[in-house]
Amino acid sequence: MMDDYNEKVIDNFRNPKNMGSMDNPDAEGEVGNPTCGDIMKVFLKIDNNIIKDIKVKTFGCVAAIATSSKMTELALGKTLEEAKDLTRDMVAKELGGLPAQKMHCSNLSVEALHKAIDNYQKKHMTKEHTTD
Amino acid sequence: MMDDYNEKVIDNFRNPKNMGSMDNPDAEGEVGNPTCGDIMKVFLKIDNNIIKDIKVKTFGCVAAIATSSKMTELALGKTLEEAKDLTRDMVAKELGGLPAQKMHCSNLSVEALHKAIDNYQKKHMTKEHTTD
Amino acid sequence: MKVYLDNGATTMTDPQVSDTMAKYFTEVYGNASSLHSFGKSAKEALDISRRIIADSFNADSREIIFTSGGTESDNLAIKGVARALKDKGNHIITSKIEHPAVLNSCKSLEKEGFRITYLDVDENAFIDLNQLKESITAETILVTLMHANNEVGTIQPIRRIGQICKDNNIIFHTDAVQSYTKVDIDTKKIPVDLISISSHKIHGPKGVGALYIKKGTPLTKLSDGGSHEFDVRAGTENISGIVGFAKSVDLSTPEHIKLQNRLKDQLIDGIQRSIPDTVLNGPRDNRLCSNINISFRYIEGESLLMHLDMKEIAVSTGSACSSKKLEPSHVLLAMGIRPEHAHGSIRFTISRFTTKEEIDYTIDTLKPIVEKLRAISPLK
Amino acid sequence: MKVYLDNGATTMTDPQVSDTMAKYFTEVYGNASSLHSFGKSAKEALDISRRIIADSFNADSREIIFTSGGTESDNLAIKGVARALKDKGNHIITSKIEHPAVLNSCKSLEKEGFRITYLDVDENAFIDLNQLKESITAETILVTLMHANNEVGTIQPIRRIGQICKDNNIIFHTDAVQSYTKVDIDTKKIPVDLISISSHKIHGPKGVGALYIKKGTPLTKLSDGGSHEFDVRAGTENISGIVGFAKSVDLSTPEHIKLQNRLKDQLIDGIQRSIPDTVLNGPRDNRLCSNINISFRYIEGESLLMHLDMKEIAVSTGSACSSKKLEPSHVLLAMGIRPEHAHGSIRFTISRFTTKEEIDYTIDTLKPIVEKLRAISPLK
Ligand SMILES: Cc1ncc(COP(=O)(O)O)c(C=O)c1O
Ligand SMILES: Cc1ncc(COP(=O)(O)O)c(C=O)c1O
Repeated sequence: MMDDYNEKVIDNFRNPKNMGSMDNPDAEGEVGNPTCGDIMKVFLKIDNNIIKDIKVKTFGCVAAIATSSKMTELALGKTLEEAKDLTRDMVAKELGGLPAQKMHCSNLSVEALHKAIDNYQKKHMTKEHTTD
Repeated sequence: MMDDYNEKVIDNFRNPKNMGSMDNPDAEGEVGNPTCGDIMKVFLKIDNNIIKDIKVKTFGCVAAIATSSKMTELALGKTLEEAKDLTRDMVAKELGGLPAQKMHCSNLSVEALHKAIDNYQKKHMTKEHTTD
Repeated sequence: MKVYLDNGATTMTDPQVSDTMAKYFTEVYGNASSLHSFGKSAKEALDISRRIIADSFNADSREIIFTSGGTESDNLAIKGVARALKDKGNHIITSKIEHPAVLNSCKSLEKEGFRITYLDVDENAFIDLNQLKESITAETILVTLMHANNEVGTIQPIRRIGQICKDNNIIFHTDAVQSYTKVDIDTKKIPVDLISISSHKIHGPKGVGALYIKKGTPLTKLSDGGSHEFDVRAGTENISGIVGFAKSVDLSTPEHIKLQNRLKDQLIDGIQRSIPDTVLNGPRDNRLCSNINISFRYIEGESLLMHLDMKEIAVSTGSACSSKKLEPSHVLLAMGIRPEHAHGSIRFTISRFTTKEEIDYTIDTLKPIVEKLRAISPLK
Repeated sequence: MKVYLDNGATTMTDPQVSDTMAKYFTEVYGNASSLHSFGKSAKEALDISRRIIADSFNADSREIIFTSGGTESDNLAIKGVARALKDKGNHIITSKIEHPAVLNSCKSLEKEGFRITYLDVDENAFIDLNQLKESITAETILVTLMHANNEVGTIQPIRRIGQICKDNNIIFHTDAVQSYTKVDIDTKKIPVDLISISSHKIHGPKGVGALYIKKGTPLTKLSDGGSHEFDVRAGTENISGIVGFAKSVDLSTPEHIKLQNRLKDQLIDGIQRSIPDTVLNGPRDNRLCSNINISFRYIEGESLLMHLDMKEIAVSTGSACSSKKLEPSHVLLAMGIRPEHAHGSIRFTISRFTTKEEIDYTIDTLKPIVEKLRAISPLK
């Protein structure tokens, strides 16, 4: 059992990658709510079914920020289908593990990513329909 | 409330007076029992209704020994009637007080003195009767 | 610069305190119950320490019981009185902002059949004296309300609380763990029956506390064993710890309170001047000299805390993320503070060792961190 | 020469222990629950200390809970298990020679509706395994029997006791406060569920103890509050004390036991050779290396103790006069020792700091004192 953050988590928290907003994203996805204390919003640039750029804005604890950052690194360059296969556990594993109580509440960024992709695919399908 | 022995009690315990046995006492008196842990035996030499000599043997704690010693000092030279007026409280007071829990169990030497006097007076009365 | 601003959690043991304790480890090490001189010396040290604590409450020595800390004092007071008076009534009044030692003692008494009223507090964490009065029933046996709150420093009007309890013939316990040596309680003037205090909050050693128990207060023992501490609390007395506790009381002076009040104002004003969207949680007046609690909007407390830690500034937070229960501070919620603001709360607790320079450094360090975290926040 | 022979009551804190503790007062003073680096350092020290104690029992770290001492450990174990299992049964087995922390915990459970069997002991204070077996009923939920007795040093056969409990699916608690570091308990080999220990009996600081709780043992908390110590014991951890406790465990070696056994034999033989009418209370074998208990016939213990004290020798006595209850030692009485002999009992408890010269001095000093007291005794 692990009670504390490991070095890798702290490192990712200290120097998070791809944090912030994005001008004219192709898609956005948000999860969480202020009450529980973790909110992540993901922005994507998608080109030819591939994630060309990704940014995340995170309100949350050390784990929330570290997992957000790690998620962006894992997602960048992947196809949408590959990105949809990413899981919380994969993010946690890449970080060398998370304290038990942080696994479920703060490790939500993958969900935000999936939401963004869903939003993109819905919009895209709608577009296809209308231009059809 | 006093929990500890005062200096006077300790002094009297350290250098008790009139302790030990006596050859051919005119009277003896014993109180206490081994179970409760305090036994005092008083020996008297009586001349002309006056306590001319007194000794005490004591099995017991610091308070038992200190009060035994102090009792002998108070009794010596007194008439039998005066000696019978001695009380536990007078002994305790002369010693500057005793811890509460020691007042009743270990401060028995006055009783031994009174018993010795009683024994003496009974014997004496019996003698008077028989010689009558 | 290492800046310790978590004195509400625990304090550095004053070097003068640990120096004083040294002798009681290797020289005066007897058991205070022993009859020999080693025991007598220990007993003397115990008696003197008890007198120092008693004096601080204008109380009698026999009204002070040493314990292992504030938690034990709270448990002993609350469960001890409740169990002693269970034939008289089964109702206890407390508040929603008490320390877990009080709240969970009450919860555990609920399982034993007691009924507990948890008083509300206003936006500054003050209880409502009318609600207190209205909550009292014929069954009420105990009121337990803290003197000063550990999270936001609110000082309750315990004189008036005590008077209400006295008028209704109800025992009044106050958890004064945070206020002790900072706000006086004269037991001859304030009607209070039990007071919990803890050594490690006032630069004494950890693992020692005390309970003031007004003469005649009915109390059932919590820990059985020998007849130590006037037969109220069993266990070989922790002489070195107790001596250290008393020394820490001796060392506290009114000047320390003035100093802390100045530093408190400096920190509150400094933050509010240099960082927008910050809110002081709790009152500005009737607040502990040592407590500053501020919500930094749009960011989460644990992250802020960890960034400050990297700059060697130690603080605490009311954020859910820092608690195992994953709920924000029950105190902030009871005050009606919105969860997202509770998440962004940071508690700075100063001490007599805190300096003006440390406060300056803290304000300067906070600004860029808050900006950085806000820049990545979806709320801003 | 100052001779401290009351190590059964408490011990000198080893100077190496107090030196080790120093840092945890003024440097590593954080609260182990805090998230910042001050808290982390404290937590590390706590973890390391826990591992040291766990290793001494060949146990897992999570099976060790720190408390404020042996008394609290006993209360937590006994009341904690009884209350957790009260729906399963209401019968507890203990013995007549337990420490008051155990006996009075049982007495207090009697008031809660539990039924207690107090096992007899033989003339050397050993319990009878057959009586134990026969006492077990379908209602029996807990057996609590001490490892080594504090007054006469008798070491009970806990392996066989534990096996009987295990065979009957009953939880077994042992108070090992006196035996800890002197008689090993390997929890992988001896079936025992809870073990109470105390720091101040082994040259650690006062005010710290621990309880070994085998994984899975049901236990209700005694003190409510924060979720410290795996949510079994609330209260800010006494880091300096805990570090000191662990250090005292680290410092104890098998050589100390051999040394003490030699000194024990020297004292027993020396007294019996030079002073007539003396009786060793308790067994000669299966006896703690540190304990010598001798009755000096015809004299009373407190008086002998005080005379020894004037010669700077510290001992204790089983005499009624030394107890507030004014009854002789319940242990000696349970062993069938006549009250007048119990009154004259003196306990000499040695430590690794005791020297041969101190034992010689003690024997030489005893002789004239005993003679003097016997000369004024009406029993001789
Ligand atoms: C208000 C209050 N009560 C009780 C306690 C518990 O005290 P201790 O840590 O000494 O058990 C604390 C501190 O943790 C506190 O702040
Ligand atoms: C056998 C035994 N159990 C329990 C205790 C109580 O331990 P503590 O003094 O640490 O509370 C003692 C010592 O007093 C003891 O000798």
